[in-house]
Amino acid sequence: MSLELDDLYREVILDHYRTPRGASPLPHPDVREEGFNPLCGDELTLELQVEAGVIRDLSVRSRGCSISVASGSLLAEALRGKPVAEARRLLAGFKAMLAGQAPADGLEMGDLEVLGGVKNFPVRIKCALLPWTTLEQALSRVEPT
Amino acid sequence: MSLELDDLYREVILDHYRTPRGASPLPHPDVREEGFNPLCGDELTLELQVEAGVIRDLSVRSRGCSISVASGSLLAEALRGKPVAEARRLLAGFKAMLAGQAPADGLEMGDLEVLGGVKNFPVRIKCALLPWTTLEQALSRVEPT
Amino acid sequence: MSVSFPLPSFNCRVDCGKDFDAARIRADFPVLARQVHGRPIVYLDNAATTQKPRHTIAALVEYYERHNANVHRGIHTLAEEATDLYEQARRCVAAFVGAHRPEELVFTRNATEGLNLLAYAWGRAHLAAGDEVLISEMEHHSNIVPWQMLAAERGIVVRWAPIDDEGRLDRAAFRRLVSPRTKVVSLIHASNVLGTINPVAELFAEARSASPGVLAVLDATQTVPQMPVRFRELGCDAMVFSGHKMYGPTGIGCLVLTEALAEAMPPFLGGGEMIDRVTQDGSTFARPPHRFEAGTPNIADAVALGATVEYLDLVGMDSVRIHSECLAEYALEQLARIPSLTVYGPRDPRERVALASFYDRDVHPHDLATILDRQGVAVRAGHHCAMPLARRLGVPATARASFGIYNTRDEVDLLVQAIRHAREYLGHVA
Amino acid sequence: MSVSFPLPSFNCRVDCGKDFDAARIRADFPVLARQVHGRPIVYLDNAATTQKPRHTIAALVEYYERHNANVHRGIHTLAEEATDLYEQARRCVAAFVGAHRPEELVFTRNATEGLNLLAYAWGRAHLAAGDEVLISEMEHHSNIVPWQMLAAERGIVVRWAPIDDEGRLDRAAFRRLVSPRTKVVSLIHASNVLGTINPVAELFAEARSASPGVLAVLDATQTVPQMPVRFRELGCDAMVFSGHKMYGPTGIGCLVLTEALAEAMPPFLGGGEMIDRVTQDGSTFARPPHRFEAGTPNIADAVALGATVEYLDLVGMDSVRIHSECLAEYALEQLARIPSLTVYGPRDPRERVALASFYDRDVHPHDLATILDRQGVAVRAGHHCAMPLARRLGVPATARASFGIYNTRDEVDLLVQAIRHAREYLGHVA
Ligand SMILES: Cc1ncc(COP(=O)(O)O)c(C=O)c1O
Ligand SMILES: Cc1ncc(COP(=O)(O)O)c(C=O)c1O
Repeated sequence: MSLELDDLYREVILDHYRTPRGASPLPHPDVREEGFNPLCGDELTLELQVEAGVIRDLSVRSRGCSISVASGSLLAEALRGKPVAEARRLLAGFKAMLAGQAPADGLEMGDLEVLGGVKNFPVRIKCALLPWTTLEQALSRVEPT
Repeated sequence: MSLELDDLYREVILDHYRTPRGASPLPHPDVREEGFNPLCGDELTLELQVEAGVIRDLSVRSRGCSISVASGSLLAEALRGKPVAEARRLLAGFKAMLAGQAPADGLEMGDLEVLGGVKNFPVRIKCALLPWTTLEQALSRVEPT
Repeated sequence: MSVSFPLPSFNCRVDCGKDFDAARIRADFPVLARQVHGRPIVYLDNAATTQKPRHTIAALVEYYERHNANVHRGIHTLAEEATDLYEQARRCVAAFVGAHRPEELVFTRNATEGLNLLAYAWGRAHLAAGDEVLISEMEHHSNIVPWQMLAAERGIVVRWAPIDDEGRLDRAAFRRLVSPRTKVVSLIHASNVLGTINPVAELFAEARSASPGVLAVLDATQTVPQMPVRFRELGCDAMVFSGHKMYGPTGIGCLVLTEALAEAMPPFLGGGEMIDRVTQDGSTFARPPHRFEAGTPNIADAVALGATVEYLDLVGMDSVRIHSECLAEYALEQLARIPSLTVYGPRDPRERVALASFYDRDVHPHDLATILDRQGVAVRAGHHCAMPLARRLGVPATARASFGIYNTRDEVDLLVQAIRHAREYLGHVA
Repeated sequence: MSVSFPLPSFNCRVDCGKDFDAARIRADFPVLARQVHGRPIVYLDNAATTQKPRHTIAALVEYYERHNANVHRGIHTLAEEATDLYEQARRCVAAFVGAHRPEELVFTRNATEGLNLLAYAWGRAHLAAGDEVLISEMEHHSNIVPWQMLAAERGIVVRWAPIDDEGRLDRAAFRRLVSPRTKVVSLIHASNVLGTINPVAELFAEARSASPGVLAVLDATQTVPQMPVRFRELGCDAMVFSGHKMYGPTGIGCLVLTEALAEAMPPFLGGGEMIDRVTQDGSTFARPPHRFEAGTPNIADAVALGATVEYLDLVGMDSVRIHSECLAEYALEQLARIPSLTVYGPRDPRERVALASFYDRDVHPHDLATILDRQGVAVRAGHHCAMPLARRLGVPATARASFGIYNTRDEVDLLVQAIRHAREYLGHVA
């Protein structure tokens, strides 16, 4: 099996796929957003609970491939407890990473970097992006920019 | 100029083109039919006066190319005074000639044979046929088969 | 004038135990020489689009290098040649699918345009609020969305004939659904997901006896490349298919119509070629098929589709069908050996075209497709433009291996091996 | 992935006195090596369809021999390559005609389909009885019949802006015709019969000031192959043209739309590729441009059109325009020397594309075309799909010589010589 494939299917990704984090519904979400990729059928439900500009809790429930599920799980892990502004920075950074661009100065992607290999699989980029574009929709409803 | 072209533009044809026969309107036509070739814009008006199964008089007024004008003129000349049944035989014979088929046994095409060369110019066959298909329409109105 | 395309001169040895001289056929398809990720390509995405034999490609080149001109109105030599080639292609393709007359065949861009043409031109002229269009749960989006759009505009009702758990149309339910309100019954001949070949002649007959004036429409996109299809024997008024799925070029498809239907149908697109006379006060229209071919047609691809069916005729559609049944049988057998897979559709290969959609309990179809691709194996993953069917099957997506005349049993083995590799790679028992 | 097509590497020497290195350009067009009736072909039917450079043909062959697959939904390598090539072609062609973004370009079959798409999708959503569509007396049938069909269905009114005796649009009459009732103004950029280039940016501005919400549509079919055309500088909302008239393949055309218009427009054809989600209860649609591209697109020909505009970019559309003006000027000059000819359209070559329609007092256009063909000269005779214009000119048909980038002044001489021969042959003074 080629090395590149290992770039895509990192052990961390497979682990998040098998046991997604943050996948339980929230009791009192402030916003619920459905994400859908018409090209392949991947779907997810993202819920946010936001207080005073901070994402208190969130949930991502995916029905999709390993990449979209892992991406949702990593998103949930990365953003819990983070200020909305920080979430927006990570969102921009994530998109830049998959477009093969340099991240904004000083931005730390942390665990999200394991999804960097997806950029070499153009048809799978949408899978990795789906939770993030859904988040973008959700944030624009909670707190319009 | 190639020989074949001379096959198309026989002297008789050019003569009929320059001075079409039977081109004056009839005072009391029994039927008037308009012919039109949408591919090229050729038009003609055909009038018949039919008595007791015989074409007493007819008129063909063409606005078109040499081939359609000459064909109309030759038609007028050939059918004046002929029984409708004979006109139908000539019509069938004319179509057969342009399709490169043998005429029905014993059918004499007379002067109409000068138009036989048109069969080597497929895109011009419609020009030669226009007066005849218009005649067909007209006959079907005078005397339905 | 007639142009001859170089044609192969082999006799197909059709024998279920052997591979239908696939080596010879493979040599006709240049793309099969390609490598993907360092492996020879195993192209199993034929239901999406097939590869093209060199005869088809050569016909395109010959057309453009020797005969190109606009058709129908030209007096000069090239225009005459182009017109002859175009109308000759119409005759070839019409004969190939069993139309009575060449005039019954309208060239479209693809199957989708053919169905839309019917929904727009016939539908808007003949359907009114409350009229019913009956389709099945296994339709492709192209046989769903045009009717839904008409429903939204005109208040007609789209009814869905359900399928049973084996992926066959539910005959009893179908019979209950047809009634005098049914004005259109539009059915897929073979499902591009299940592989099921529907008994359409019987279904159309049933529909007609319940509703004598019903318009019977057949989406033969998946059957024309896999078996002999005879328009006049299937009991339909109209039939559509796509050139690119039958080894022909992209951009050309066909709508076959009975003369009676064609005459009763107003035009769809307006413009050049389809008119009789145009004045400032209004226009009159040409007779079929030209009435339905507005503007400059896709001349080159029509000509190349003609060359393609000449090629298929030579291979022999009866042989193609045997080959397709054999591959279907072998693929079903081999895939069944992977216990984690659910394979959809009827078990009997005689009821199927040569494709298999499946779902692996452990490996999502997209992951499977990506990992297979790295081994040179091209399969499709997704809803295959049949979302209502995916919902019926209860899965968001499936993986699909679909076979063409150049595929072999060896390639089925490679597929199965690749699936096992993929499972292993992702940490599951192969 | 990017595929490179072999491209020529000459510098065009543009100079009105010379022939724009036509010899080099001619070598790129295989069909020009043909003989017709024993004579080298003099192809002067470019307004009907142009010939194709080997770059275009090579792009087709390369696509089918190396990259063919269905687009947009595939995960495997070929599907990814085909999608990239297709979307890359969209970017090339969009840039070539001055669209702001690739998404502004929708691939259609031809110009005719683009105009019908607007009349069906936009027209049926936004026009009501009494609304007016303003077109001109010099429109091609493709910009007449779709609006007439809509008029018959919806009671909108088609208004005709007249032309003057020199074959220019009558500006004063146009101004009188635009009013707040004018909901669409749809104009030909250059007439395929008169050659006249209309001052469309000014005309659209006038229409917009009389009717602020007017939809401005441009039929740029005859200008895109002859001069630089910049969508965003012409003041229109939508623009159509055909690939086959700009040295590209048959079966592919373009509809360019502003983002605002595209967003405001419901879909036209329904099926695969253009949907977002399909359920039994209804469907939602994709964003432009895919919303307007139902079914498998004409992938190969789109890719080849991309290669064609790369070729044209290399030749340079500024040079092409100079060449076209020079040929127009020379042809007008030379044809004027045959006293029996009436040549239509404005005298000034700067107001024209490179074509000339004419009527010989003594020789009917069909006869002329037949006799010219025997000398290898291909011209068109007829109404050129502009019957209302033919009626305005008072002739049932005209003959038309239309020039492309490979035509030369020598060929104009051959044309004139051939017309003189024809006159002589039919017994008239040459
Ligand atoms: C000005 C103009 N518009 C539209 C068309 C129609 O083009 P197509 O037949 O490729 O749709 C033509 C072709 O003759 C034309 O010259
Ligand atoms: C059964 C069926 N019908 C229709 C279509 C639509 O074909 P096209 O996209 O060529 O219009 C397809 C293609 O996937 C199909 O499989």
